[in-house]
Amino acid sequence: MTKQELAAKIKEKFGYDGKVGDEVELLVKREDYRPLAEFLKAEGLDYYCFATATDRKEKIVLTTRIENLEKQIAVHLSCEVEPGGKVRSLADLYAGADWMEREVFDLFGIQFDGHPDLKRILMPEDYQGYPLRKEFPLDQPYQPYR
Amino acid sequence: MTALIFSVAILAGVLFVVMYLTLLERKFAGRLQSRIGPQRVGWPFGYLQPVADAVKLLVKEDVIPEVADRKAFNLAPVLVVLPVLFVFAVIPFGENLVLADLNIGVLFVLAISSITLIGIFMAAWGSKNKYAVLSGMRAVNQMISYEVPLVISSLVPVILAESMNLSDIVAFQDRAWFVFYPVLGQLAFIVFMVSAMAEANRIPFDITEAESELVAGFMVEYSGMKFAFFFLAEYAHMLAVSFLAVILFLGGWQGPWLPAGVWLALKVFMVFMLILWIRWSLVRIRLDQILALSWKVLFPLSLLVLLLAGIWKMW
Amino acid sequence: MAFIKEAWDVTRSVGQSMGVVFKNLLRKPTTVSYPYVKRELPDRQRATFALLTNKETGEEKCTACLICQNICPSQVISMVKEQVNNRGFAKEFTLDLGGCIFCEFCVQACPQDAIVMIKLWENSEVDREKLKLNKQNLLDNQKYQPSEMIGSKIREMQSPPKAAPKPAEPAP
Amino acid sequence: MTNPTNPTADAVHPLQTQVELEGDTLLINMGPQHPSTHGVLRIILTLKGEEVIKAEPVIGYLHRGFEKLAENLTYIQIVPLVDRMDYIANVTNELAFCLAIEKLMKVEVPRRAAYLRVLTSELQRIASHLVWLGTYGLDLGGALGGGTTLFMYCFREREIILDLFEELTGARMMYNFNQIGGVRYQPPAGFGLRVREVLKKLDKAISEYQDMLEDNYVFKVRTKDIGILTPQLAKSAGAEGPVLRGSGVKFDLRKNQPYSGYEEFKFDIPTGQKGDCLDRAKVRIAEMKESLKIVYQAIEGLPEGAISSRPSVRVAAAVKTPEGEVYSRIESPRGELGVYLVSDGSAKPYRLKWRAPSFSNLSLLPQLVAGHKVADIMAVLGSLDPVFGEVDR
Repeated sequence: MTKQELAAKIKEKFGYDGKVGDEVELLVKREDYRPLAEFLKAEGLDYYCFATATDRKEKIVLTTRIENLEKQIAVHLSCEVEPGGKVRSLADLYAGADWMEREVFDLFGIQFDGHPDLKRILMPEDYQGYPLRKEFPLDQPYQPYR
Repeated sequence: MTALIFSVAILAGVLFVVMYLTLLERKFAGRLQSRIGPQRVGWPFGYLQPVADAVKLLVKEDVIPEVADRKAFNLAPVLVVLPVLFVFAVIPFGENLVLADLNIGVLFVLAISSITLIGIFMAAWGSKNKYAVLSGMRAVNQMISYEVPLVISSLVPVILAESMNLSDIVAFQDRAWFVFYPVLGQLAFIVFMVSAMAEANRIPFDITEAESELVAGFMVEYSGMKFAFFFLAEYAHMLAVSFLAVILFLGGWQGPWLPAGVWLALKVFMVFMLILWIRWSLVRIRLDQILALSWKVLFPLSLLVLLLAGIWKMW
Repeated sequence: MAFIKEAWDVTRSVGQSMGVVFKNLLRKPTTVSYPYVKRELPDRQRATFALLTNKETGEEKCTACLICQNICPSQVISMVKEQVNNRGFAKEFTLDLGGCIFCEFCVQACPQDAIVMIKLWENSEVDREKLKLNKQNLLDNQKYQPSEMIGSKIREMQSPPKAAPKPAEPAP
Repeated sequence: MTNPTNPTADAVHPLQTQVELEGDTLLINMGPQHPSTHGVLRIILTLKGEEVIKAEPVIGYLHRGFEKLAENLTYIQIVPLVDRMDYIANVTNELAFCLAIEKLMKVEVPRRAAYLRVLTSELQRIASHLVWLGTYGLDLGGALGGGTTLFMYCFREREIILDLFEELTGARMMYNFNQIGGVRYQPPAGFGLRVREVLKKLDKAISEYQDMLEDNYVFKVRTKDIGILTPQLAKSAGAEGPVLRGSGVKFDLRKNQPYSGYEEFKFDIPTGQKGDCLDRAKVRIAEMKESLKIVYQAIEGLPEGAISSRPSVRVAAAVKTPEGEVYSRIESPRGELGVYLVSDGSAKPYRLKWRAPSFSNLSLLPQLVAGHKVADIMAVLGSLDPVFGEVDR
């Protein structure tokens, strides 16, 4: 089973055509994010690499990379979420998702419902604001040390 | 009158020797680990290092945590140090060079040395610190379970020499040291050494003040003079153990060519270095493994050794 | 029987690790007593900085072209430029050693080879202000032995292959 | 328990209020300042006597906001910053970052630079595993005992490697050795001879550690069958590197997805069977031996020629990457170190995600430690070998 076959299977099952480069890149709607993840896990992609988000000003793109180590197949599953939106969590599918999604929540503010205990992981618990958002102000011009 | 002077001499001697034992250990450990060891104070060999340590500990502020139970907290170090010093009262340093020639010498030593356990637990419970309490529990577990093999294995010389008096035991060994008895001697010596090391909380049994888990065990809240007491107690306990090992198994001051005193010093030095050498080359084992070792291995072994001693005596 | 085997395994491994430790007892210790015995430094040592002066003409090499100020990742170099006859001079040149991450970009980027790293690494200070080396400190640092890596040497080392691949140093 | 001499003692101390001592469980706080948590990690432990019921690691004490910082620096200026992430294996961080940008810009790296990169990252792997071995001895043996002896030996060996790096780059830890398009320094004259000398010494030293540790009964008792990690849990948590290979999964980026000329080197991948601390330890020690082989092959076959395919950098914004996304990863001593780069065509990255292996390895700690004794927490934590510069970014 190679990348192309997987992309074809996803196309006829979900209707998204993934761009096959080094990895299969899929941009899906939010409600398909969870079913697709379950489908990929059934397909044998059991290695959870990482989850991160990119702030595209008006919406945040959440990207998760899931792989199968033996067959060298990797999928970049990304979906668009408006700032502060809610996404179904993958924490019960993959053990690694727990901390990664807490970090995305901590730095971007995306809510994950169904997550065991969603609280900040890197910043202090009572920190206001989400640092990695583009509009998060750098309070003064970048001076690391004076 | 002479007893008073003699006892003051012993006390001063022990304190002085213990101070320089710390230096010996740090230099020896340094060389084992291919580094030089303390040398900055007292330039070539760092011989002023113990003095520097003592002054530092004396000058340091003696902090008593507000939450602590003051009476237990203050009394604990005393209860840890004194028993160990009492042990030296009974040890014969020479032909009749002994402060108190008790005819129940071995029993006295074993009884006194188990009081340190009460002191340690008082320190742990008194400082009301979760780490200290955890380590206090461990200390109780370990020291009680190693008391039994220690007592039984130190009974062997008593049986062989038919007397509990330490000088008689040494006198009896002039022909052959107990350690050279065929199977009996070596086994008893090993059991005695292992359980004595566990008693003195030394690697690989130093589970009570395990830095990686419990920071500093029951000593965590102590500083200044009280901490110096614990430090002193540990080394004095090791010294007492090496003296005991020498007297019970290695024939005290008996020895062919050299004079008595030199033989005693040499043997104690060798046993002490053996303890250090083991300390700096082994990794610590877990509490449940320590207890398992004591009950499943050392205890049956010491019973076997007792049996052998009986047979040896009868035959 | 398993008990005997296990006991033998214990004694063998205890003896083995004590043997390894004893072997090291005989070897010479690797540590040296620092203040009296100094470690000799390799000739590319990256420690603190010095501003060089041209040996023949005796004036500073630095023409305040601000290249090093721009490339520095943590922006620790700041200078005031003044124009004297036809050449620029740095009236003030402060390098904040406290913020510097010793990445050697400034030495690599300086076209005049004016700034160089020197082999003095005992430059810890009690007061942070002294860490802000001003121009005079940097000029005084010239008395120390500079590191072999001056700007032009790094650039020549990194010249890409298409520029007449001249033979690099003899392979080791 | 009124205490006449100290009336305030029996007033409930604020510290004690949040202690739930219900029944026999004890809530203990193995705080950020703890001698053997490999950096700043706080574990909230619920103990039942010696038994650990629940361990909840709390991280973020060393969070320096690297990803926000990187969005304000140009690509060239990020390279020295990246050394500070996994401060025990520095050169592999730079390599991961430079490879990501070279992959995005399709820049070719001369063979000599590729070989030098392999040489330095393998030496760095040995140095990093030596630090792991030394601190693992400390975790098991305590600061005043056999553990320290092992620690001193490992650091004595590591000094020789650091001296090599100091000759090559001038710095001992923060090298700034790689740059986009190649490396920044040619090796000095006679560098190859000294590398071969160091390899011989290291080979002898590593076999000495194997006697002292691998089949040592006391070490085995502390690490056998402790913190068993099943391959399924390892994969689903995204663990990798020696932690993954310890559980028997044969996956090493240097073999499966070779980068920077690794396909030209002959070496094999050690894997464990059971996935307990002992297997992870054996895998790391065997990996050190393999790295020695790679370094030897790298120094033997070091090709001639230039070391960088781009002219030396003079201006901060010299490197501009085309629009697009890239994910490139390398095999750092702790596992798969990935750089997910989103660039908008300017000289500064739009979004840089640093996929740290220690972050995923550490997330396994609660599952591995539950049910073990207090002393085993240190054994398991040491076998996961987290570095907190990388976990907290």
